[in-house]
Amino acid sequence: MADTAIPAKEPFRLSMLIYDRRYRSLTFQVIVFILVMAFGWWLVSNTVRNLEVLGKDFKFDFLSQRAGYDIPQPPIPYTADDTHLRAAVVGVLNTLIITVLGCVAATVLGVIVGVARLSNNWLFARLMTVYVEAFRNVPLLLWILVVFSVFREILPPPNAFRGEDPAASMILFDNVALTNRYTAIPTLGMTNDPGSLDLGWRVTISWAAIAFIVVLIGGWLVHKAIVKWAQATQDQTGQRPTTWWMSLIVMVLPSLLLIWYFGLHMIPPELKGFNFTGGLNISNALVALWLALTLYTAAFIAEIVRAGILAISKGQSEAAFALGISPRRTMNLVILPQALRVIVPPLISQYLNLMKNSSLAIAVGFMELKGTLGGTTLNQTGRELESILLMMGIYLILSLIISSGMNLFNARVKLKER
Amino acid sequence: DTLADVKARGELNCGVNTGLVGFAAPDANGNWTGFDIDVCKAVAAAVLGDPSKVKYVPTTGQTRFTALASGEVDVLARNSTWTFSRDTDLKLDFAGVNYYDGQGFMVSKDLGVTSAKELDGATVCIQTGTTTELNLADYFKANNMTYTPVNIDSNAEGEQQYMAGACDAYTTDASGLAATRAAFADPENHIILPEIISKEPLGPAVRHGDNNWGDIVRWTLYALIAAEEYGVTSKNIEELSKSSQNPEVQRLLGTSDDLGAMIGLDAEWAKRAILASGNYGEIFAANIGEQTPIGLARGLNAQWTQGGLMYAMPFR
Amino acid sequence: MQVSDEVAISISNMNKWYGTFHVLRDINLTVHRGERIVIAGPSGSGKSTLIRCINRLEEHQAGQIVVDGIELTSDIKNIDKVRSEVGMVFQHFNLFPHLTVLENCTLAPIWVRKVPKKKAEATAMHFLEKVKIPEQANKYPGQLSGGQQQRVAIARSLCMQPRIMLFDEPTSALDPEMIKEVLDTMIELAEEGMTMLCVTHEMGFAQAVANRVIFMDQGQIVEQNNPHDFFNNPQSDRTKLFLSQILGH
Amino acid sequence: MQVSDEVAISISNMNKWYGTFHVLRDINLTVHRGERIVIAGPSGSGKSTLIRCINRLEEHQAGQIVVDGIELTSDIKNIDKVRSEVGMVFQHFNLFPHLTVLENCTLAPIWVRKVPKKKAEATAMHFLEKVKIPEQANKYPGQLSGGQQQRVAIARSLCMQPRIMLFDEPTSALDPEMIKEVLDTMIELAEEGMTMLCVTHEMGFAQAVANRVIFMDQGQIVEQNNPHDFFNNPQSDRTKLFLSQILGH
Amino acid sequence: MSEIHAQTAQYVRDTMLPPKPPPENDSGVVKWLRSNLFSGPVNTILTILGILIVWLLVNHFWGWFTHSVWNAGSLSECRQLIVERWGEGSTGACWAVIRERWMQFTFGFYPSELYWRPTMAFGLLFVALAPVLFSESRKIRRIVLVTAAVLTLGAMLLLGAPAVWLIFAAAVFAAAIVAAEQRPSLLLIFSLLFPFLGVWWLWGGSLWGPIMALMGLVLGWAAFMLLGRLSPMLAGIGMLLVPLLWWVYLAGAAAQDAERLISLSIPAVASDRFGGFLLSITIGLSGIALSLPLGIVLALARRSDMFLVKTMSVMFIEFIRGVPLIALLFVASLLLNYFLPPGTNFDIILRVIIMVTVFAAAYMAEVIRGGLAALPRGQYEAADALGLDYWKAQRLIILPQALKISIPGIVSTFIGMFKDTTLVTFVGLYDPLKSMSDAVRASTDWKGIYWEPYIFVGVIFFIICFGMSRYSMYLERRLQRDHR
Ligand SMILES: Nc1ncnc2c1ncn2[C@@H]1O[C@H](COP(=O)(O)OP(=O)(O)OP(=O)(O)O)[C@@H](O)[C@H]1O
Ligand SMILES: Nc1ncnc2c1ncn2[C@@H]1O[C@H](COP(=O)(O)OP(=O)(O)OP(=O)(O)O)[C@@H](O)[C@H]1O
Ligand SMILES: [Mg+2]
Ligand SMILES: [Mg+2]
Repeated sequence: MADTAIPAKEPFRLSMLIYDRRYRSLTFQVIVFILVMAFGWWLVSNTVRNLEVLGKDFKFDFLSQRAGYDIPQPPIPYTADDTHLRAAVVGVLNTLIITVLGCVAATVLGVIVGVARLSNNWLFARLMTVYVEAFRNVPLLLWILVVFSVFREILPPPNAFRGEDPAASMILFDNVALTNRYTAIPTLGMTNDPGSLDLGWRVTISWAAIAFIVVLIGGWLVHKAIVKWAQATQDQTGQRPTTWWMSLIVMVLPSLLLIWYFGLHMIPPELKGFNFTGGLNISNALVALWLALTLYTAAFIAEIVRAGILAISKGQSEAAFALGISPRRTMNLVILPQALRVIVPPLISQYLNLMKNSSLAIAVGFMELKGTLGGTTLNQTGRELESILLMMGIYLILSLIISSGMNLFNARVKLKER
Repeated sequence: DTLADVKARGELNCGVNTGLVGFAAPDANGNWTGFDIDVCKAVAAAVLGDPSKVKYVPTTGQTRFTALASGEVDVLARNSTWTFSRDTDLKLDFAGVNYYDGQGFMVSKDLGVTSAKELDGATVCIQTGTTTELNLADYFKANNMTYTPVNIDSNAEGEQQYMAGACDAYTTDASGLAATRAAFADPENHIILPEIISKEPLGPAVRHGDNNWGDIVRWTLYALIAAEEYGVTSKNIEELSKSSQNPEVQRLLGTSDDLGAMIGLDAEWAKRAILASGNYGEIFAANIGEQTPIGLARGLNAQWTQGGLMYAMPFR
Repeated sequence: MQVSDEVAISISNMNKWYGTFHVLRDINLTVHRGERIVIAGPSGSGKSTLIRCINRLEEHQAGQIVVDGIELTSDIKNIDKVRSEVGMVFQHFNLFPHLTVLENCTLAPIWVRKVPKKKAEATAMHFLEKVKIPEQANKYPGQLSGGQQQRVAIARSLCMQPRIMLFDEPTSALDPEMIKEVLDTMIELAEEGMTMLCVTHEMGFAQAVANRVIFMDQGQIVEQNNPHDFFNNPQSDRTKLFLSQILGH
Repeated sequence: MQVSDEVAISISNMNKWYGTFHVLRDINLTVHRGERIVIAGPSGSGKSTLIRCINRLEEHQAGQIVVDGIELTSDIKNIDKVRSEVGMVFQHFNLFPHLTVLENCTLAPIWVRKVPKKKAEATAMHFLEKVKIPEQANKYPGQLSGGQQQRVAIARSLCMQPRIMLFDEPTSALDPEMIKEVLDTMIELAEEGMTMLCVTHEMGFAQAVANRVIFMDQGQIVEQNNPHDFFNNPQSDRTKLFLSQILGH
Repeated sequence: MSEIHAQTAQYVRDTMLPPKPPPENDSGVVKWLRSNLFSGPVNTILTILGILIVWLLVNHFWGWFTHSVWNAGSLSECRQLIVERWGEGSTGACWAVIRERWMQFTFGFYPSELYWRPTMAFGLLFVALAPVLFSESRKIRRIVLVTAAVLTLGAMLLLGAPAVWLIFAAAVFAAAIVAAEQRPSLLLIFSLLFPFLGVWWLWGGSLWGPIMALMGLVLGWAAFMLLGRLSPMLAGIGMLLVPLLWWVYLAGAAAQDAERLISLSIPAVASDRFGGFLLSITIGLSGIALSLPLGIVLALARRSDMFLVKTMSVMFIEFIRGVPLIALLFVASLLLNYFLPPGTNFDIILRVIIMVTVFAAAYMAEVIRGGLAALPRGQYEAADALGLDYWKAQRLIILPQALKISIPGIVSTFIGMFKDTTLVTFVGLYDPLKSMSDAVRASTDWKGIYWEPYIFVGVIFFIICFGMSRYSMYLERRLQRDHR
C-alpha cells in the first residue's frame, strides 16, 4: 500500500485572503464594513455641508427655549411658558400613556375576540370575523377619524346639559357626563389631606396616593404569600384550600381603611360656563385614539390568539382529558402555558406597532411625541433635523425596551429540545 | 442663483397650501386656483413669460419652510405669517404682504357670546402648525383667562368638530373663518367675533441670501398692487401700455425706463405679471372678494388711498 | 396471568357516526378484568375510534358502553370517573412539552386525585423506575428519544393507577430499536395482570401476551379468537388477506 | 470487483469536536480505490460525522484527511475540487423539490462543471436509466415514492461522475418494500467498481458487497474486518452486543 | 378461572353490515340551530347579543343610507334634494360627490385624457405577476389573465385609449395567455421588463430612460460574467460598481442622445399629478418591488455567520422597525435633502418611495428570513455536497424555495404597506383618504361634505386588502399541502 505523500502545511499567502475559508469571511466583512462606514460618512459630511450652506447649526439649545403653545391635559404640570424640552417630555408621557392603555385594552379585547372566533356559536363567530376583517383591511388612519367622529356626532355637547329641561343628562348618579368633547368624571377630594411629595421638576405626588400604592403592593405581596401557602398545603395534603376570599380581604380592606382615614370623597363635575369643571375631563381625542388603536390592534391580536390556540395540537388536550383533567384545568395547566409561547412573540410586535401607530394621534389632535416634539415644536423652531432625529431616537429606545422584554420572555419559556 | 435656475428649468416651483378654499386648491383636474396661486402665476409670467409655467408643490404646515430652504420650491406662497423669528432664525425672506390677516374667533350664535373676552373656560379648536397656537396662548394669558385647546391637524376635521359643538369657538385667520362660515348649511347661526387677536401679515417668502430673486418676487407683488392703485387692469393694460401718459404707469409697464433690466428681467415683466390674472384688486375680487362664496371685504387690504394698508413702493 | 369473571368493559350494540359516515357498526364486546386484548385491522377500520369511545374521547350515538360498572352518558361526573379509571397511551405520546417528565407524571394525580405532591412524586418515581428511566425524571420530553418518551407516557398513565389501560398503536411512531423497549414495558405490565386493550400490528407481541385478538374491518368486529388460532387458522377471508399482508412483508 | 493499490481516501489521527464534545477520536482509515466499505455502529457513535468530514460538510479540528491526493484544509478551491470528486447520498434524499428530476440531475453538472445543457441532460438520462427510472425524468420529486426519490438522489450524485460515493443510511427512511430497490441499485454500482463508503444497518447488503466492515462506537473505530469474519466472529464485546441487538430484533 | 375464558371463544362475522344513516335527532335545521346558536345559556346570550349589535348598527345607519342622493352638483343642492324628498330635518348620504369625483379619487390629478395609461399599466401588472403569484395552477392563471384582459381592454376603450395602444395591450394579453399555456417561463421575461415599462407608462417621457436603466442591469450582469472568470470577489464588486457608475454618470446622457436619434416619447406626466389610489398603488407596488431585493440581501446578511455583517444587518432592521413610518416619511420630506449632496433635489414621490422601500425592506427581511429558516438543512447540505458555491446555492436552490414559502408573508407586508400609504398625507402628497378628501372639500361646491368620501375610500381599501389577504390565505393553505 503506497501512502500518498501528505502535503506540508502552507504558510500564509496573500491569496489566502480570498481563497481560504478562515480569512475570506474576514476579508468580506472588512470590505462590507468599510463600504457601510463610507456611506455613513458620506451622509454625515453631506449634512455638515448642507447645514453650512443653509447657515444653520446642529444644536439642541432650542429645547430650552419657551415653547409658547398649550397642550390640553398634560400629564405633568405644563403651561405655554415652559420649555420645548418639557413639551417633549409631555409628549413622551402621552405616548406612553396611550401605549400602555392601548396594549392592555387591545390584549383583553383581542383574547376575547380570538377565543370567540373559535366559539361554536355560529352567529357570534361570524360577527367577530366581520369585525376582525373590517379592521385589518382598512387603514388605521380612517378608523381613528371614524371613531373620533362617532364620538363627536353621537354624544351631546356640554351645553346640552344646561337648562331646566336639558337635552342630555349625566349618568351614574350625576357623577359622569359623556359629552362630545370629553368624558367628565369626578375627581377625588380629601378631608384629611396629608399633602404631597415633591419629586422635583414641578412634579408632585400626593402622600395619599403613595399610601395607596404601598398598601396595594403590600396586599399583593400578602396575596402571593397566601397563594404560596395554598400551594404548600396542596403539596402536603393534596387538598387546595379556597383562598380567594382571604386575598380579597387583604387587597380591599386596607384600602377601605385608608379611604376612611383620608376622608376620601368624590367631587362630581359641574357644568360651569362653557364646560364641566370640578371633575376630571378626559378628552375624547385620548379616548377615541385609545379606542381606535385598541380596536385595530385587537383585530390583529385576535388572529394571533386564535392561531396560537389552534397551534397546540388536539393531542395535548386529548391527553389531558384521558388523564381525567377537567376542561378548565386543561386550559390552565396544559393549553395556555404552551399557547403563550406561540402567542407572545407576535403579540409583542403588535405592541410595538401600537406604540408606533400612536403617532397618528396628530389626526385627532392628541398631543403625543409626534404632536409636540415632531409637530408644533419642529414647526415653531424650524429645527427639523434635531427634532426628527431626537424623536426617532426616543421611539427607537421605547421599541428596544419593549422588544427586549420580549426577548427576555422568549428566553425564559423556550421549550427544551434535544 | 434662483433666477438662473428657474429660467434654465423653464418652470417656477411654487410652494402652496394643500387645499385652502380661495387661497390655493386644486380642482378635479389638478388645475390650481386661488389668491396665492395668482401670485405664483404673476411671478412665473414675469420671469418666464408664461403664467402656466408653474409647478405647484403642495406643502403642509410642517414641510413648507424646509421645502423652501432645501430649494425644492423657489417661492413659498402659502399663507405664511411674517414673523421675526421666521425672517431671521428660519432664514426666510418675506417679499411683502399680499394679505393682512388677523386671528379671530367664530362662535355659534346661541352661545350668546359677543366678545372674545367672554370666552373664559371655553374649548377652542385650533389648526396646528401655524402661529395661531402661539397667539391663542398669548391672548388668553394676557387676558387672564383659561381655555382648553383642541389641536386639529386639518381644516375639515376642525370645522366638523366645531359644527358638532365639540368646541365653543373656532379660531384661525379671519379669512379662513369667513371661508369656513360660508360653507356651513346655516351660516346665519354663526358669528365672527369682533376681536382680532393678532396681526397675521401673509405674504410670499423666498430663501434668505438670494436678494435678486427676493427683489423679483417683491416687486412683482408691488407691481400687482401698484397696478390697482393706478387703475391698470388686465382689461385695459394693452391700451394703457400704448396710451398712458402717467410716467409711473409707463415705467411700470416698461414703456419708458427699463426697470426690468435692473432685476435681470426684460422691460415688459410687470405687464405680463399683471396680465396673468389681473391686478391685486382683480385677483382679490376673483378669489376671495365679496362676490365669491367666501365673501371677504377688502378691509385692511384696501389700497392705502382707500384707507387700507396696501401700499406699493414707488416704481422709480 | 389470570382472567377474572368480573366484567371490566361491556359494549353492546354500539354505533357511531362521523357526520353521516358510519364508523362503528353494532359493536358488541365484553372485556373481563385481567384480559389482554389486541385489536387489529386495516387502516381506517375504526380501531382508534373504538378505543377512544371507551374513555369518551369520542361520543357514541347508539348502544351502550359500560366501563367498570359505570355507563358512559353525557353525564360529566361519570365521564370523569371513567377517565380516571382508564389510562390511555397514544401513538404520538402527547407528552406535555412544557413540563418535566416528573411533572408530566404528577400533574393528574395532584390535580385530579388530590394526592399530596410528595406522595405523587414518590409514585411517579416508582413507575418511572418500572419503565426504566428514573434518571430522566427532571428532563423535558423534548430531550428524550422516542422510545423513552413513549415509556414516560405509559408511566404517566400508570400514575393515575388505572384499572384498565388502552393503547393506540403505541409503537408505530418509533424506530425499530426503540420498539422493543416499549413492548418490553408493556409485556411486563401484562404480566402483572393489568386489563389491557391494545391496537397494534406487532404480531409478536399479540402472540406473546394477548388472551384474545379482535380483527376489525369497516367498523365491525369481523373475527375474534385466541392468538394461536387467530394467526394459524383464520376463518374469515378478510382476516386471511390482512394477515398475509402483515406477515408476508 | 478489484481493489487497486491506489489510495482514494486517507485519514490519519483525525479528531473532531462539537463544542467541547469529542465526537471523533483519533480516526485512522485508508480506503483504496475500488474498495467498498460499510460503517456500522450504534446511534450517536459518529458514523455520519465521519462521512460528512470526508467531503467537508463538517470541519475536522485535528489530524489529516486526504481525498484523492487533495488535503482538506480551509482552502475553498481544494474543498470545491474534493466535493466534485465525491458524491454523497443522504438519508432523507434531499432532492430539490422545486426542480424536476432531470433538472435535479443536471443542475450541478451545468453550474459546477460547466457542461453544456444538452450534454448534461444526456448524461442525466443515462444515469436515470441506470437507476431504472428514466420515465420519471420530468416529474417533480414530490410526485415520486421514497425509493424512487432515493434512486434519483443516487443518479444526481452520479451525474457529477464522482470517483468516490458516500452513503449515509440511504435506506433507513424508506418503507421495507422500497429498501430493496435502492439496495439493488447500490449493489449494481458496487459491481462496477465504484469506491464506496456506506453507513448502513442492512447487514445483508454488507455481507453481499463490502470488502470491509468498520464498527464504530463512541467516536472511535472499534473493529474492522472483512464481512464474513465481522459477522461470524466478532472480536470486541461491543461489537458482539451490537450485532445481537441488530440481528436479534 | 381458566386461561381461556368463555367469552374469548371464537367469533366470526359471516355477513358484513351495511352503513346506516345516523339517527334523526342528529341532523336537520333544528339540530343546526340548537348546536350552533342555542347550545347552553352562554351561547344563547351570545346569540342574542349578536343579534342586538347587528340590529343597532343597521337601525342607526339605515336611514342615512336609504336617503341617498346620487345626482347633484354641490353639497347644498344635495341637502335641498334630501329635504325635498324626505322632508324637513331628514339627513342622508350625498353620494353625488363620489359620482362627480371618483375619477379624481382614483387617478388624482393625472391628465384625464391619459387615464388609460395607468389603467393599462395596472392591467398588464397581472401578466407580470402571473408567473410569480399564480404559478400554482393553470386554471387560476387562465381565469386571472382572461379577466384582467377583458377588464383592462374594456376600461381602456372607455377611457379613450389610442388604437395603437389598445392593439398593443390586446397583443400582450393574447401572447401572455398563449404563453401561459405553452411555455410559462416566457412570462418571466415580461415580468422582468414590466418594472421599466410600467414606469414609462406611468410617468411617460422617453422610453430611452427606462431602456438605459435596464442597460445598467445588463452591464452589471456582463461585468459579473466577465470578471467571474477571474475571481468571484471581483465579480461581485464589478456587479455592483459597473451599473452604479453607468447610472450615475452615463445613463442620462446616453438616454438623451438616443432620444435625439430615435424619438420614443409619449407625453410626460409629472409626479405632482399623481394622487388618490393611483398614488397609493404606485408607492405600494414600487415599495414592494424594490424592497424585495434589499430584503433578500438583509435576510441573507442576518442569517450569515459573519459577525460584522450580521450585526449591521440586525442593527439596520431593528432601527427601521423601531421607528414609525410617519417619522421616516418626515425624514423623506424634511431630512433627505440634508443627507444628500447640496443642490440635489428630487421628486418628493421618489423620496417617499425610497423611504417606504427602506421601511418595507426591514419587514421583508424578516419575512424572508422566516422562509429561509423553514427550509430543511438538508437542502443546504445537498447543495454543498454537489459542489455549488454559496451564491449559486442561494440562487438556484435556496432562494427559489424560500421566496415561494414567503409569498403569503410578502402579500401581508404589502397589505400593511398599502394601507400605510395613506400616511403620505402628512408630507403633502394626495393620498386617497385624507388629502384627496380634503382637496375635494376645498372646492366651494363640496365644502362641508364629510362621511361620504371616507366611506368610499374605506370600502375600496377594504375590497383591495381583503381580496389580497384572502388570496394569501389560499396560498398559505396550498403551500401547507405542498410542503408535507
Ligand atoms: N374526526 C373525524 N371526523 C370524520 N371522520 C373521521 C374522524 N376521525 C376518523 N375518521 C374516519 O373514521 C374512520 C376510522 O378511523 P380510525 O382512526 O378509527 O381508523 P383506524 O382503524 O384507527 O386506522 P389507523 O390504523 O389508520 O389508525 C376513518 O375512515 C377515518 O377517516
Ligand atoms: N451539529 C451538532 N452539534 C453538536 N453535536 C452534534 C451535532 N451533530 C451531531 N452531534 C452529536 O455527535 C454525536 C455523533 O453524531 P452522528 O450523527 O455522527 O452519529 P451517528 O453515528 O450517525 O448516529 P445515527 O445512527 O443516529 O445517525 C451524537 O452524540 C450527536 O448528538
Ligand atoms: Mg388509528
Ligand atoms: Mg447518522
